[in-house]
This record gives sequence, structure tokens and C-alpha cells, in this order.
Amino acid sequence: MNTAWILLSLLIFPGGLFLLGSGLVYEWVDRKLVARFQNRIGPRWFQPLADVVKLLAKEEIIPQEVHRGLFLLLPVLALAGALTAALYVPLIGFKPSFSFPGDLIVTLYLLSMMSLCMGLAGANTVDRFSLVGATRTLTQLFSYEAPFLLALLGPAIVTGSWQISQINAQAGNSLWFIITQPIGFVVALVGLMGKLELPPFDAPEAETEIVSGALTEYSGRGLALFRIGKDVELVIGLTLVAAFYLGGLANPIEFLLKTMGLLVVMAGLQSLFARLRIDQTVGLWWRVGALLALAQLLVLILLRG
Amino acid sequence: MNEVKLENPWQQALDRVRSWARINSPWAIHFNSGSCNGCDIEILATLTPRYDVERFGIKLQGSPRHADVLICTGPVTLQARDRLVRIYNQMPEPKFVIAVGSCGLSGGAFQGCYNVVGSIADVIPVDVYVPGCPPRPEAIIYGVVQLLKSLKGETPDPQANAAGAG
Amino acid sequence: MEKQDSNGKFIVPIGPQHPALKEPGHFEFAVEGEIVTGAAVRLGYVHRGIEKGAEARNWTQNIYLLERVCGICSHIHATAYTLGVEKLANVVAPPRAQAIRTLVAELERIHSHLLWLGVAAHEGGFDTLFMFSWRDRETVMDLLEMITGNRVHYSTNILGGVKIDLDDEKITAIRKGLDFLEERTHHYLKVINTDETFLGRTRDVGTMSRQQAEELGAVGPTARASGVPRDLRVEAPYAGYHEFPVRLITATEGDLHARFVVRMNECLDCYRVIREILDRLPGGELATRVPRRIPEGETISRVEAPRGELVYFIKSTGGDKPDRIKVRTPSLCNWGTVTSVAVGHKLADMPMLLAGIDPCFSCNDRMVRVNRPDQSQTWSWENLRQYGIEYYR
Amino acid sequence: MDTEAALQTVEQLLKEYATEVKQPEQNRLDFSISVENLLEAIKTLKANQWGYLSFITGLDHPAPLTAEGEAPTEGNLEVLYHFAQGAAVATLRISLPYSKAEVPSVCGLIPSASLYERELMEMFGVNVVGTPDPRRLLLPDDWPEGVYPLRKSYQMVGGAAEPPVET
Repeated sequence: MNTAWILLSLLIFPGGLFLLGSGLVYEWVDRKLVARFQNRIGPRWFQPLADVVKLLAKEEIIPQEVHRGLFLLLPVLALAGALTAALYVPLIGFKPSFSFPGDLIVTLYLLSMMSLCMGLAGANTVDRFSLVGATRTLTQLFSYEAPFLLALLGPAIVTGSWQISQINAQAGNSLWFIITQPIGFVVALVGLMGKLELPPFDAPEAETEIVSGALTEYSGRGLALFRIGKDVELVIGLTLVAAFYLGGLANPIEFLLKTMGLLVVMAGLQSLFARLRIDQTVGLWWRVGALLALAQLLVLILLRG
Repeated sequence: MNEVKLENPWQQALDRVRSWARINSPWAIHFNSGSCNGCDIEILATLTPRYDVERFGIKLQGSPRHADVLICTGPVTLQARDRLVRIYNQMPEPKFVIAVGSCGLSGGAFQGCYNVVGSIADVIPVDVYVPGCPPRPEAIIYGVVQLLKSLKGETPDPQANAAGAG
Repeated sequence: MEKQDSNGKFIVPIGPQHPALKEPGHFEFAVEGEIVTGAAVRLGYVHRGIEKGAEARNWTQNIYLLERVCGICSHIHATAYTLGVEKLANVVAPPRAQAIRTLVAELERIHSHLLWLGVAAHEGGFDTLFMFSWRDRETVMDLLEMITGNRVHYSTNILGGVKIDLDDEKITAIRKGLDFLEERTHHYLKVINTDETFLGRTRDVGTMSRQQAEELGAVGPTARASGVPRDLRVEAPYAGYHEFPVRLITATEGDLHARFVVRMNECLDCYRVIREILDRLPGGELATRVPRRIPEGETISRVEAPRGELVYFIKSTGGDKPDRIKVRTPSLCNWGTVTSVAVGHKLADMPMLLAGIDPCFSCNDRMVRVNRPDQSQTWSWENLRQYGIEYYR
Repeated sequence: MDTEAALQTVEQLLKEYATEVKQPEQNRLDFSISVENLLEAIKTLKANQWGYLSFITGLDHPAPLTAEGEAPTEGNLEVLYHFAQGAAVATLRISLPYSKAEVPSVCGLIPSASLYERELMEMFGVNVVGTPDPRRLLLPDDWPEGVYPLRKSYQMVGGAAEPPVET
């Protein structure tokens, strides 16, 4: 593979621009669905784009007490992590641009960059709301990155591979894993929602308690980058779950149908529940989710062995 | 937005994109500087299904750092004045202010009161006034629309806006 | 901003500008991790000076002023005031006026409770419930607008009676609205009683025993949720409540959830009372004459606002202006409950706990000094007029 | 009726402390009480579980204008403690001269009185001795000391743009 091709895939397709675009579309679908569930009309289709462009064009205020370098670097790092992760997943149902044995682990680490950066960004400022938000973000990281990982391990163990493209292919050839591993699917979906801090797991940015959590002090570009980062993660997360549990992604139509289907379910969950307190969030996972997911993993390993 | 006229067509295009985005994504922050609640409840009502301002991309934000439009209600009381100024200063440029309700316009019934500084315009520059005691949610939305209209064209002038011209 | 106070505690301020509070008020919660270890309140961000202002206006003008103590429970303020002045002047408003006052008061209670349900749900991050309850609240707002011509400040009361009347068309519309609302309220009651995440956020949060509630001076639904049988509409009926008695609704748990249940059940009772009023609406005059000068004397007028006991102390020296008007609003009594109950709870519970008492800041920080309109700046009136012309073109 | 019985009870309870008992309205009794007896009277009410503290009102009675040659009289403040039991209201009236505007705090007996007492202090300049939280409640921090807006002598200062304090 030559350098030009690498650059192209990194900057335009499937990474970079294309991913940004699809991230915005997915965000719009999500917001629109939630609005519809709430009996509202909801935003127009270009809303996320307008939001992001507007934020980019706004003044960026850097609070005096923060470490300037970190303050500027963290949003970039978060977005970069998310974009890089896109190279290893079967976006649009195409084969991942890059693939090597064990890329599943790398991808998951890259996806965690986002939460880490947000936590750090909150801890970097001296605003009280940001600090509380940072602690909550990191707490949530420990309770929801783990289950997401565990839930994705299920299909990996069954197929005997740690390579996303292989699992994807395998998933397409066998019975959908959602049927054989329903718990894993639910945990993966809930884990994804927790990861993205969507309601009801939005305690880290609970508007009514701590304003906007870790990002309270961010304005303009920094905020825009974090938002895009989140959108990109949403797409990648949905892609991963769809590829693993919904019978793999082999072509663009499948990709669209499956990820959008998942999004509808997620939007429904978002509008159905009241926000969980951070202790409830953690408790729910470690008391219920973790045990179930581990039990399922154990069964899978025993059955295979 | 007192921006310099740009000669370069590329810059002109960029500028158009920028103002398009601004017009379509006004995030608001709400501050009550001493009102009776009537206006505040009506502002909140604009978020709800019957009025649903998210249609226009208007979102109520919690942090002043994220907001473009400060929607302010009530006469400014002595205690709220500093807060109001602080919130205004915390907002990143470009920023706009909408004064909602009769009290915000002129101090209303509370003019001259010992604990009241006066209208919102006495404390921070205001772009759009929405009269009423309290204004209906429709009127508040109309006020925001007037602001957006003025962004499309010439420099917003508080007086022209107050006259509903925009 | 100072991160820590002198004692090294980590202080989280809520307000005066804070997304959880649509109104200003300032709370400081000292926290350790997520646990609240102390709480303090500072009011006055919407302190205007109504009590002083009332001394400068005549008896009739004060109705207008006192309605603007609060934009949520404006009618009940005017009712308390007019009832008090009528008592001083030794006149009694005709039965039809009393019935209409009661009707509007009950409609206002419904609007206030639904509003509160939405706000409290929003504080708990349950935005769907917020949206739905506010959508249904619009039905009450429509009814109130139809009856009184205004969505917020109804201006129903005049000294000696009311200035609006009901006809058959309006009565039919009210009945229709009530049917819809009743069905929705049953639905909400089901939601708050069965939704697991919602129960998780409300059950055993901010629990206040009956003894505590009495000691801290809680009033209204907050007290009733702790089992304090205190409702002035029952204990000391005023206006039309002799004719149309209400039920006393209490709960025993004393937690946030109980406050939800009490308020929703109260709504259900409101529907019943309103229907009864519509069934047996007395005929006759709408108002009697009240002299311009009110005889010397002092009176206490106590009514049950949506948030609890509202007390007006009115003193007249025989002039055309009151000598002293003291307003004791229900929210003020309930503050004490927040600051003492907060300790030991999670920070995340604070907004809901605050919302739980249905605080109303403008109620607390009343006092307006009113000036004559000719002192206002000319340009703003000019522009106001221009705006009005453009607006209605 | 209930209300009458309640009023009779409270009259029995407070008679010994009161210098004067009046019935301004059907459901109300006014007891004029000296400052020294205030806490005792409230203790009695509390011990017999009669009512709850509904609110505290302050009243200002400035000295009447005196004719030349007459000795000027001193104005006084009144503090009214309203206790309610159902529809019955018992009011404890305490008259205070300007020179010694002091009442003991009742917070020891009734914790919820704290907010009313804070309001009384800043609005009327009544010194509430021993109130647990003497900080300002409603007025701004930079409000001048010794200016009490609800006293009759307080005159409104300036127009809207002119707050009474320099900032």
C-alpha cells in the first residue's frame, strides 16, 4: 500500500471527511428521533453541521488558570483517536482499510481516548463543574468501557479471532450473534450509550447538576472538536455492534439498515428513562451487567473448549 | 458583527458560510435578573412540543461558554447585576442579547425601585427587545427570528430591532 | 473563582445562573466526593421591593402589582389580597365571584403542578416526561387564556369580585379540557409509580418525617407528602371552598416520590372540584362596590397557593393606600427543609430535591418599588410603541 | 366550633404573659406581650402543641410630628409573631422603642424562624439576639449598614440608573 492511498483513506474515505459527514448525519438522526419520541418536530437535517461550523467560527476563550497546551491539544487528540479507530472497522460495509490480527484491541483503546481526553480536559480547568464532570467521566469510563470491551469479546471468542474483519466475515456466515448471545448484545448497546454519555447515562454532563460537565469551560473550536469526536464514535460504535451482533456488514445497504436500526433502539432508550445517578450507573453495571456478561463469556469459553 | 468588508472572494464565501451557520444554530442561555417568573416559564415553554424551538436550531445551553444568545428577563436587581455582566463576559464572541418582557425593556413596573438598577440595556448592550407581560412563547420566538434576520443583513441596531424592523 | 472555601471544603454553587434553576437563587453545597456535607442559601437575586412599593400605591393598583409577585401563582396572590381587603372593608364578594375565583385558582393549581412535574422530571434528566407534561399543560394554559384572556397574569380579581364571567361555551370547553387532563394525569401517576429509573431517583430521596416537616415549618404539598394534614382549603375555607369542599390529600413516606404522588392526586381532586363548580355555578352579580378608602384595621388573609400556605398581612390606616402589606410566601417556609435535608445526599439529588419543594424565587424576593411611568426613559416607550405598531401590523 | 375552642385554649395559655388581649377578627386573638415574656410564651405554646409559627411581621410606627415646645416622642417598632392552628390565629405583639430594637431569637424553639428573623433584621433593623445565621438574606452585600428599607423613614433614592450605593 503506498503512501498516497494511506493518506487518502485517512483524510477522505473512509476516515476523515467522510466519517465526519456521517457522524453529523447520525447525530441528526439521533436528535430527530428523540425529538419525535418526545412529541416534537426536532432539528432540521443540517443542524449538526451548522452547530459545528458555528462553533468553529466562534471565539475560543482559554481560561487563565489552565494549561494552555493541554487545553488546545486534548480535543484534537480525542478526535484523532476516534478517526484513527475508523480505519479498522468495516465502515459502509466495506473491508476495513487496515487490518491485522488483534486490531480489535487497538480499536477499543483508540475509542477510549475520547473519554480519557474529556476527563483530562475537565480536570485541566479549575471550574468546579468541570472538575465534578471530570470525576464522573472517568468513573463512567471504568464502569462502561469495560463492559463494552467484554461484550465485544463474546463474538471474538466464538470466532476465535481478534481481527475485526474476520469476526465480521464470520458473523455474516453464522447465525446472528444477537440470538446466540443476547446478553452480550444488550451489554454492548448499553455500554455504547454509557461510553457516549447519552441519556440515561449522561450523569457526567448532567445539565441540571453540573452545567455541561467536563466541557463547561470549552467554547468555540475545542467544543466543536469534542462534539465531532463524539459523533464519529457514535458511528464507529454502531458499526462495531452491528458488525458483531447483527450478522456482519457486507455491503452499504446492510450497513445503513443495521446501524440505523440500532440508532432507533438507542433513541428509544434515551427517551424512556430518567437519568441515572453516577452511583446508580456504576452499581447497575458492576452488580448486574458485569456478572451477566462474565457468565456468558464463561459459557462461551466452556462450550468452545 | 462589525466585520470588515472582505475583498477576496474566498474569504467572502467563508464569511457567507459562517453567517449561515450562525443564523442556523443560535444556542441560547437564559438568565433571570429579577423577573417574576412569568417570562422565564414562557421561555421554557418554547422548548416544549407545542412550540419546539429546536426546529430552528435553538438550543438552551447551561454554560455561558457554549452560548451565542443571552435571553434575559426582568429588571436588573442590584444583586443580579454583577452576575449578568459576568455571564455576558463569559460568553464567546460573537454574542447577542435578547431582553424579554416589559421589565427587561425598561425596568417595567419596577423602574426606580431601590433594589433595581433598571433595564437590561442599562447593564449590557441589548440587540432585540420582546415586549409583553409576559410575552407569549410565539412572541419570544419571533424575537429570536428578528435577531436572526438582522444577522443576515446589516449591523443589528438595537433601536431598529426594537421597532420590529430587523 | 475560588475552588475551596477557607475550611478546605469543596463547594459547588448552584445558581444564581444555573441550568437547574430557571430562576436565580444561590445555593452552596459543600461536597465530599459526591456526597453533600453542608448547604446554605442566599436569596435576593430577584428581590425587588414589592412590600415597600405596595405602600405607595392605592388599593386597586396593588392588585396589579401583587399579581406580579409571582408569574406562576399570580391569581392566588391577587385572591389573598382581595379577600383581605374585602374583609377590612366589610364587604363580601357575591357567590358567583367567589366560585369563579375558586375555579381559576384550581385551574392555576393544575397548571402549577403540571409545570412542576415537568421541571422536576427535567432536573432528574427525564426529558421525555418534561416534554409530555408541558405539552398537556398547554391545555390548561389555553383554558385559562380563554377564560381570562391571558396566559400568565390572569387579572381575574377586582376588589369586591371578579371581572370575568363564564358562559356555556366556555363551560363546555373547560369540561372537555378537564376530561383530557384527567386521563393524562392518570397516565403520569402510573409513570411516576412504575418507571424504575424514575423510582430510583425519587424513592427515599430527601425523606422528611412528619416531625421534621412540622419542625422545619414545611407547608403545602411538601408537608402533606410527609403526612402533615395541613391544607387551608380544608382547615379554613375561603372564597368558594365552603360550597365546594376539597379533599385533604396526604402521603406518609415523606420522600420525593411521595411529593410527586401528592401533587398528582391533588390535580385529580382539582378536576373534581372544578366540575362541581361548573355543575352548580351560582348566578348573580360578579362584583360589589368597595369603597376607595379602606377602614382602619389589620387583617390576615391566608390562602392555599399551589405551593402551600400563602399569608397576607394587611394594615390599613383608613387611607386610600395600605399602610403595610406583608407577604409570606410558601416557598420561603420550604427553604429550611432543603438546607437541612440535603446533608448526606448525593450531589446529583440536589436539583431534584430543590425542585421537589417547587421553589419559587420571585415569591421570596418580592418587594418592588414602583415608580410612576412618566419617569421612565422616553426612548424605550417610543420604541415600545413603534414595536407594537410593527408587531401587530 | 373548632376555631373558637382553639382560641379559648390559646387565651388560657397566654393570658398570664399578655398585658392586653384583643380580638380584632372572629378567628384571631392579639396578645400584647413584653419582650421578656416572649420566649416563655412561645415555650408554653410549644409545650401545649398549639399551632405553628406562620410568619413574623415587622411594623414601623414613626414618631408623630410634635408641636413646637412639646418634647419629641420616640417612634417604635412592632414585631408580630403569628401562630396558626387551623383557621385560628394567635398574634404575639411586641413593641420596641427605636433605641432598643432588640428581640431574642426564637430559633432555639422554632428552627424555621431563621429566615423570618434574617428578613426582620435587614428590613427593619430589629436586632435579633442569638439568631443562628445573621447574614444578609435579601439585600445586596454592599447595601449600606443602618439603612432599613421597610422603615417609614426610608426614602427611595434616585432613579433607576442610580443605585443607592456606589460600586
